[in-house]
Amino acid sequence: MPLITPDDLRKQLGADLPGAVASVHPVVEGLPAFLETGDLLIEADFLPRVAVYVRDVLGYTYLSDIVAVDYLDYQLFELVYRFYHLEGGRDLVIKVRVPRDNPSVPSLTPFWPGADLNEREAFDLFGITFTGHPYLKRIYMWDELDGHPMRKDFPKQGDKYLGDES
Amino acid sequence: MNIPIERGKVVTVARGQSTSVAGFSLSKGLGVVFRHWRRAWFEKQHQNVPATASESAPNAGNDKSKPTAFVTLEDMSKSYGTFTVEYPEQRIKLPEAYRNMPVLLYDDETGHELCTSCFQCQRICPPQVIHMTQAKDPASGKPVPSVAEFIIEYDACMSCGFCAEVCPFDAIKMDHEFELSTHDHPSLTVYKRDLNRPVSYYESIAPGFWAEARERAYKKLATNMKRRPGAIGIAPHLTEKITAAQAQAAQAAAAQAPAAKAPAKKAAAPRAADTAAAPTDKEAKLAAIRARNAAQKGGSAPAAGTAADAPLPTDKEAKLAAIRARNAAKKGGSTPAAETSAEESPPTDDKAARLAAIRARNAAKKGDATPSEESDQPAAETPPANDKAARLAAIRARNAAQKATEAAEQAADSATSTPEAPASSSEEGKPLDEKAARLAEIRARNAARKKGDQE
Amino acid sequence: MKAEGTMIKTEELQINIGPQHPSTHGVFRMLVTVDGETIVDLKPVFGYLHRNHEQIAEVNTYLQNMPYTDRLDYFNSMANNQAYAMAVEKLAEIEVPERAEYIRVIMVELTRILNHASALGFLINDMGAWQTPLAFGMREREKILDLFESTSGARLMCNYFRFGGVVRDLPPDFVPRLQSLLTGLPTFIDEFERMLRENEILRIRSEGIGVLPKEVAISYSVTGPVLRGSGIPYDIRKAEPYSIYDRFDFDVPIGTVGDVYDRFLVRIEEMRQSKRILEQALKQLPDAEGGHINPKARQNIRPPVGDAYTRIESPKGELGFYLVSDGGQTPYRYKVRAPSFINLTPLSDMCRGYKVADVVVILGSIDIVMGEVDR
Amino acid sequence: MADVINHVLNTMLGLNAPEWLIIFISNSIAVTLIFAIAPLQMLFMTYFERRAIARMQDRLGPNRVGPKGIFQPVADGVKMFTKEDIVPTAADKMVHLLAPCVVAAPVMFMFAVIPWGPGMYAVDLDTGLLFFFAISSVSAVGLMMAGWASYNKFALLGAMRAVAQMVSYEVPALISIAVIVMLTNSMSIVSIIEAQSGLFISQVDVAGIPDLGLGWFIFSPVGLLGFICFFIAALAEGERTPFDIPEADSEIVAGYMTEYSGMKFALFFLAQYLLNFLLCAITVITFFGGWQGPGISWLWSMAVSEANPAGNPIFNVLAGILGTFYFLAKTYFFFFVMIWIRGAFPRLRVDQLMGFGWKFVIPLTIVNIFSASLWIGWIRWELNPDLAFLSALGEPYSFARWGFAFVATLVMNVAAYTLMTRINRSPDETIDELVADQVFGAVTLR
Repeated sequence: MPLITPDDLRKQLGADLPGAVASVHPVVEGLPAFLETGDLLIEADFLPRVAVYVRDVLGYTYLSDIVAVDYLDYQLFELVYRFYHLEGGRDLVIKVRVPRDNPSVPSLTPFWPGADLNEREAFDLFGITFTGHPYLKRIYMWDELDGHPMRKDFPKQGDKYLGDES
Repeated sequence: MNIPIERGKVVTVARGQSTSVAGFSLSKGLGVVFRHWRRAWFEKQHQNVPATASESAPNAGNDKSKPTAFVTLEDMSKSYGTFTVEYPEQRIKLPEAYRNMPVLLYDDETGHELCTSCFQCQRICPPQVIHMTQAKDPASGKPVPSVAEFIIEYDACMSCGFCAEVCPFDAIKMDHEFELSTHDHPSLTVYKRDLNRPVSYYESIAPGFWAEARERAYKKLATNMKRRPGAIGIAPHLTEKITAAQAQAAQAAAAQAPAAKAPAKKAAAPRAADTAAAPTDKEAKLAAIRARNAAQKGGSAPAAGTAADAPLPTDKEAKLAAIRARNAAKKGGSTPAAETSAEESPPTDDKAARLAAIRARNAAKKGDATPSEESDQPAAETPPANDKAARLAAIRARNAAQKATEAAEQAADSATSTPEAPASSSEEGKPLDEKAARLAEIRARNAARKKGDQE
Repeated sequence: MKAEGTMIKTEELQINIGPQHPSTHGVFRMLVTVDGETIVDLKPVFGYLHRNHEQIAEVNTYLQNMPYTDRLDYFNSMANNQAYAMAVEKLAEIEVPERAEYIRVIMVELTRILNHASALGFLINDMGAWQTPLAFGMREREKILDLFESTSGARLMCNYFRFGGVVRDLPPDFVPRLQSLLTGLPTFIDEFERMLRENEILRIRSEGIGVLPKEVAISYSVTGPVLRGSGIPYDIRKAEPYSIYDRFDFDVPIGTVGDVYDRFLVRIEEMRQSKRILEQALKQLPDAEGGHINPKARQNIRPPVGDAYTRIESPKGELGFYLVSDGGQTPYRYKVRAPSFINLTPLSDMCRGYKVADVVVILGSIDIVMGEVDR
Repeated sequence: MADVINHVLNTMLGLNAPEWLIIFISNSIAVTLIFAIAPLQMLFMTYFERRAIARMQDRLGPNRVGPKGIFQPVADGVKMFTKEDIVPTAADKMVHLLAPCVVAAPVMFMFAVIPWGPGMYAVDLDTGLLFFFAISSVSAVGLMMAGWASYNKFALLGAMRAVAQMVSYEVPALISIAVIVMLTNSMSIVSIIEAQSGLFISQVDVAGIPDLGLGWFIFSPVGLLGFICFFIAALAEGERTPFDIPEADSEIVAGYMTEYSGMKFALFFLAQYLLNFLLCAITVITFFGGWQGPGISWLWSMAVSEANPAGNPIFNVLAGILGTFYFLAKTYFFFFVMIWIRGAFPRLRVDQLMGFGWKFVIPLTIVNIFSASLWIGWIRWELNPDLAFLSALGEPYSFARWGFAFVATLVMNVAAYTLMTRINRSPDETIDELVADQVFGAVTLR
C-alpha cells in the first residue's frame, strides 16, 4: 500500500512546485496551538496545481472529501481536502487556509467532478467562493437566504423571516 | 487470540447469458412467486407464544375485550409462510431491552420515588426534553434528595435511552408502552404523576435488567429516604393514602394532645418560611373550611371537597384540612363528594399553563355531564412564561368558570332540598389571572345564591 | 438526443420528478428536461430534508450526537454509529475491547445485509415490480431488525454504540437466533437471484443503463457498490482495514460494465460475503477478550485539541466523520462525509440520453437515503 | 335468452306474446344483469387481486372489513364516493369530466357480446369479435382526453403512452384473433364457442366418444402461439404488469389518472378492471372454449333451443349454471395469471414495449397466420371436391393427417419463435458504445 507522510510530501512539493507549501499563517502572526496541524498546508492559489500533482504524479486519484472549518477567533476558514490512493492505504490531506472576510479558493470541480457537491455545500453553508466552479449555487438552503448557517457567527436563535421574536 | 489473517480476493460478478431458452427464464420468477403463494396458505412465520400476566397488563391497549396473542419469530431461517402480524390482536413479544419512552420508578411498599433529582438525565438529554425541580424541605428550605416536579416532553423525546443509562439511582427507565398516540398534543408533556410507575411494573417488563439493578437501587433509596422529611418523595397519587395512614398513626399515638393544635403549630413555620407556598395554603384551608361549613349547614347538600395533593412543597396543614373537609362532607352529606384535584404544580412554561387550562375545562365539562356532582373550579394558575399564554389561560379559565357556573346552576336545580348553594372553591395562583378567577368565583357564587333564593 | 433528420419540430418539456414522487426515495427533486421521453438534462435539487445536522452536532456534546447519527441514514444506524464512535475514539484515544469489536462487526454486517436486501427490493420496485421482491427483502430486514431490537432496544434508531464499545452485551438468545438467520439467508438470496437474475425484463431494463465507466467513477468520487459495480475493487474494509476486518476472509465483488445490472449483482454478492464474515465472527466471538465496553472509557468526554477523520465501508459506501475538537465538551466542527450524497454527483450525467423510466432505475441503483443526503 | 322466454310465455303459459315483446323483455333482463354483474365483478376482482398478491408476498392482504376482508371493496367504494372531487384549476373542466365516462362506457358495451353460458348472451352479433375490439379502442380516446384535460405533464405523458400502447398492441391482438376467425369461418362469438366442442384433438370426431366440450383451439400449435401472442397483447391493452407503462407509478405517478380523485378515479379503475375481465374472457372464449366443458352438450341437448324447441327449460338453467361456472372459472384463472405476472415481474420501458410489440409479437402473429392456413388446409382437405376421395381412406388416415398438420405447424411456429428471439436479442454492445453518447460533465478525463 502506498504511503506518503506529510513531511515527505512537503519535501517533494517544495522541490517540484516551489511556493506551494504555505509557510506563514495567512492572517494571524504566530500560530495558535489550536491551529497547529501536522498536515500539509498549502497556498490557496496553488491548490489545483497541487491537487493535480497529487493525482498524476503520486497517484492519489480519489478525492474523498472536502471539509470547511470556520475558525472565527482567528478570522480564517480552513478547507481540508482528502485524497486516497485506490490501491489502499491511508489518506493524504491537504489543507488550505483562507481569510474569513473574503474567502475564495480555486475550484477543483474542473479536475474532479466529484468535488462538485462538496464545494457547493461549502459555498452554501460557509460562503466560501470557489472560483471556476461551473454551477456555484446554494444546495441546501433557499437562494434568498442571507447568510451562511454553518458560520460560527450565524445567529443560532431567532429567525429573521419571522421577526425578532421566538 | 491468534487468528491467521486470510485475505479474500476480488471476484468479478458474472453477468453471463441466460441459461434457459430465451423467454423462459421468466418462468423461474413465476415459479418462485407461485411457491410463496402456495405455502402462504398453510404456513405462518410467527409462532404464538404464551403471554405472561405481566405482559398482557401493559400491552392490553385500549380494547380490552379482545384477547391479545403474543407472537414471536422463533425460527429465523424460515422464509415461507405469511409474515404478517395482525397487530391489535397479535403483538410481537417485546424484548427486554426494548425502549420507548422514559418513566420514573417508585417503590411499591413505601411509595418513595427513586429519583433524587440529581439532574443527570436533564443534562444528558440530547433534545433537552427533561425538566425537573428539586424538592425542598418546607421547614428548613434546604434541598431534599427528591424531585418536586418532573416533566418529560414526550412529543420531542427521541427515545435514545441516555437518561436511563446515566441515572445513578435507577430511577428512570425506558417503558415498553408504545401506544401513545393522542389527539391532545399538550398531553404529551407528561408530569410526574403520569410518569410514575411502580418498581414491580418495571420488574415485570424487564426482569433481567431489574435483577441487575435491584440491589444498588434499593441501597441508594434507603439512604435517600432517611434524608426525606415527611411526605416528600412519595409518589403523588400515594401521598394521600400514605400521609393519611401516617396521620392516623400519629393521632393514635398522641391521643391526649389535641389534634387540631399540633398541625396548626406546624403550619405556622412553613408559612413564614416559604412565602411561595403561602397563598396556596391559605386558599386550601379556606376552601376546606368553607366546604365543611357548607356540609354542616345543608344536611344532604352535595359538598365539594378539594383534594389538595400538591406535589410542590407540601403543607401538612393544608392536606389535613382537606382530609378533614372530606370527612366532614362524608359525614354530613349522603351524596358522594366529587373530588377533582384542581391544583396544578408550578408549570415551568406556557405549555403547562395551557395544559392546566385544558384540564380545567375538562373538569368543567365533567361537571356538566354529571350535574349531581359538584365540580370545583380549577383556576389555579402559576406564573406562565409570557403574558400571551397567561392571557389565553385566563380567558380559558374564565370560560371554564362560566361553564362551571352553569353546572352549579344545574346542580342547584337538581338538588331539591337545598336551601343554599354549595360553595364552590376556587384556588388562585399569581396575580395575573387572579382577577378573572375571582370574578368567575364570584359569579358562580352569585348564580348559586340566586338559584337558592328562587327556591 | 434528438433523432436526426426528423421533419417534425419538437419541443422540450420540463418535468419535476419530485419532491413528492413515489420513487425518489424521500423528498428529492429532479428537474428533468425531456424531449419526448428522452432525458436532455437533469438537475438534482436537494435540501428538502435539510436540518443542519452538522450545526446541531456542534451544540451537542460528543455523546449526545450518537442518537443523531442514527437519523442520518436511517437504514444503517449501526454503521453510522460505528463511524462516529470510531472518530471520537480516535480523537480521544479510547481503546475498544476485542469483544466489543466483534459485536460491532456483527452489527454492521447485519446492517449491510438488511440495507442491500431492501435496496434491491426498492430498485426492482422502481423498475415496476409490484412489491414482491421488496416484500421478500423487507421480510429479511424485519428479521434482522428483531435482532437489533433485542440487542439495542430499538429497531431503527439503535443508538447502540458507545465510545469504547457498545452499550450492553448481546442478549443470551442472540447468537442462536443469528445462526438460525444465517442458515436461512442463502435461501433468500438464492431465491432472489433465481427470481430476478436471469429475468429478461430485468435484464433489458438494467443492462447498459446508467453506465459509469471506471475512470469516470473515480473522478466522480462515487463509493460503495456503485464504485465496485464500475469495476474498481475498492473496499475500505480491505483498502484500509479498520476495526478487526483484517481477521476475516471475504471477497470483494466487482462488476465489469458499471451499469445498473452490475450494481444489482454486486449487492447480491456482497450479502453473501457479509454472511461469510458473520459466520467467521460468530466462530471467533467466544474467544474474544474483554467485555462489551472499555470500563475506563468515559462517555462524557473532552477530547484533546486536534482533528480526526475516520471512515468505514458503510453499506452505501465510504461513510466518514471528520471531527475537530477545541478541547471542549462539544465538537468544534463535525462533518459527515455521506456516501449517498457524493454518489448523487454523477446522476445527471448518468441519466442524460436515457428515458424517463430509466431515471428512477438509475436513482434506485445508487441507493440513496435522503436523511443522509440532506443532513 | 329469447328462446327461453318465448318458450315460457308462449308454449308453457300459452300467452301468445308477440316477438317484439319477447325481444324487449329478454334484452331488458340482459341489460339489467350486465349492469348489475359487471361492477360486482370489479369489486370481486380487486379483492381477489389483493388477496392473491398478498399471499405471493407472504402477507395476508385485506382482512379487516368483514370475514376475511371480503367487504373491503365495498369499503373502498364508500371511500371513493365520499372523497372530494378535485379538479385542477387549469384543467379543461368539461373534458376532465367527460373523460372517465368515455373510458368506462365502451367497456360496458363490450359486455353485450359476451356469452356467459350456452344461450346466455345479450346479443349474438355476426361480427361480435369485430364489435368487441372496435369498441375497446374507443377508450383510448377517453384516456387521451383525461391526459390532456388534466393539465399535468405526468398525465399527458401517461396518456401518450397509453394511446401509443393501445394502438400498437391492437394489431397483434387482432391478427392473433384473425387465426381463430379463419379456423371457424365466423366472427360471431357464439359460433366460435360452439366450434370448440368435441375432443381435445380439435376438429376431429371419433366415433363412440361423446362430445366432451374440449375441442379448444389452444390444443393446436396454431392456437397455442395465437394464445401466447394474444395474451401478451391483452396484458398490454389491459395495462397490466409488465406492460402497465401508462400508469407506471414509479415513473409518472399515476399516468393519466394523476389528477383524478373520488368517483372519477373510481370510474377509471372500474373501466380498467372490467377491461381486464373482458380480455380474460375473450381469451377464454377464443382459445379455451368459453363455456365449453364436459357435460354442457349433454345438458344442452335436452334444453330449449332453436334445434330443440320442445326441451325442458330446467336444463337451460342447469346448462347455464354449469356453463357460467366453466366460463368464470377459466376467466378467473387467467385473471389469476395476470395477478401472478404482476407479482413476479418488473415492467418494461416504453420504447422496449413498442419494440417488443412491433418487432417480436407482430411478426410471430403473421407467421401464425401462415401456420393457420396450413393447418386449415390439411384438416379440411376433403372439403375440396378434387380431394374428396381421400376421406374414403377412413379414420387412421384422418388421424395421420391431423398428426402431420400438428407437427408441421408446430415446427413452423417454434422455428419462428426461435428466429424472432435470435433477431431481437440485444446486440453485444461494448462499454464504449454504451457511453458513446454520454457526456460526463465538461471534464476531459485523463
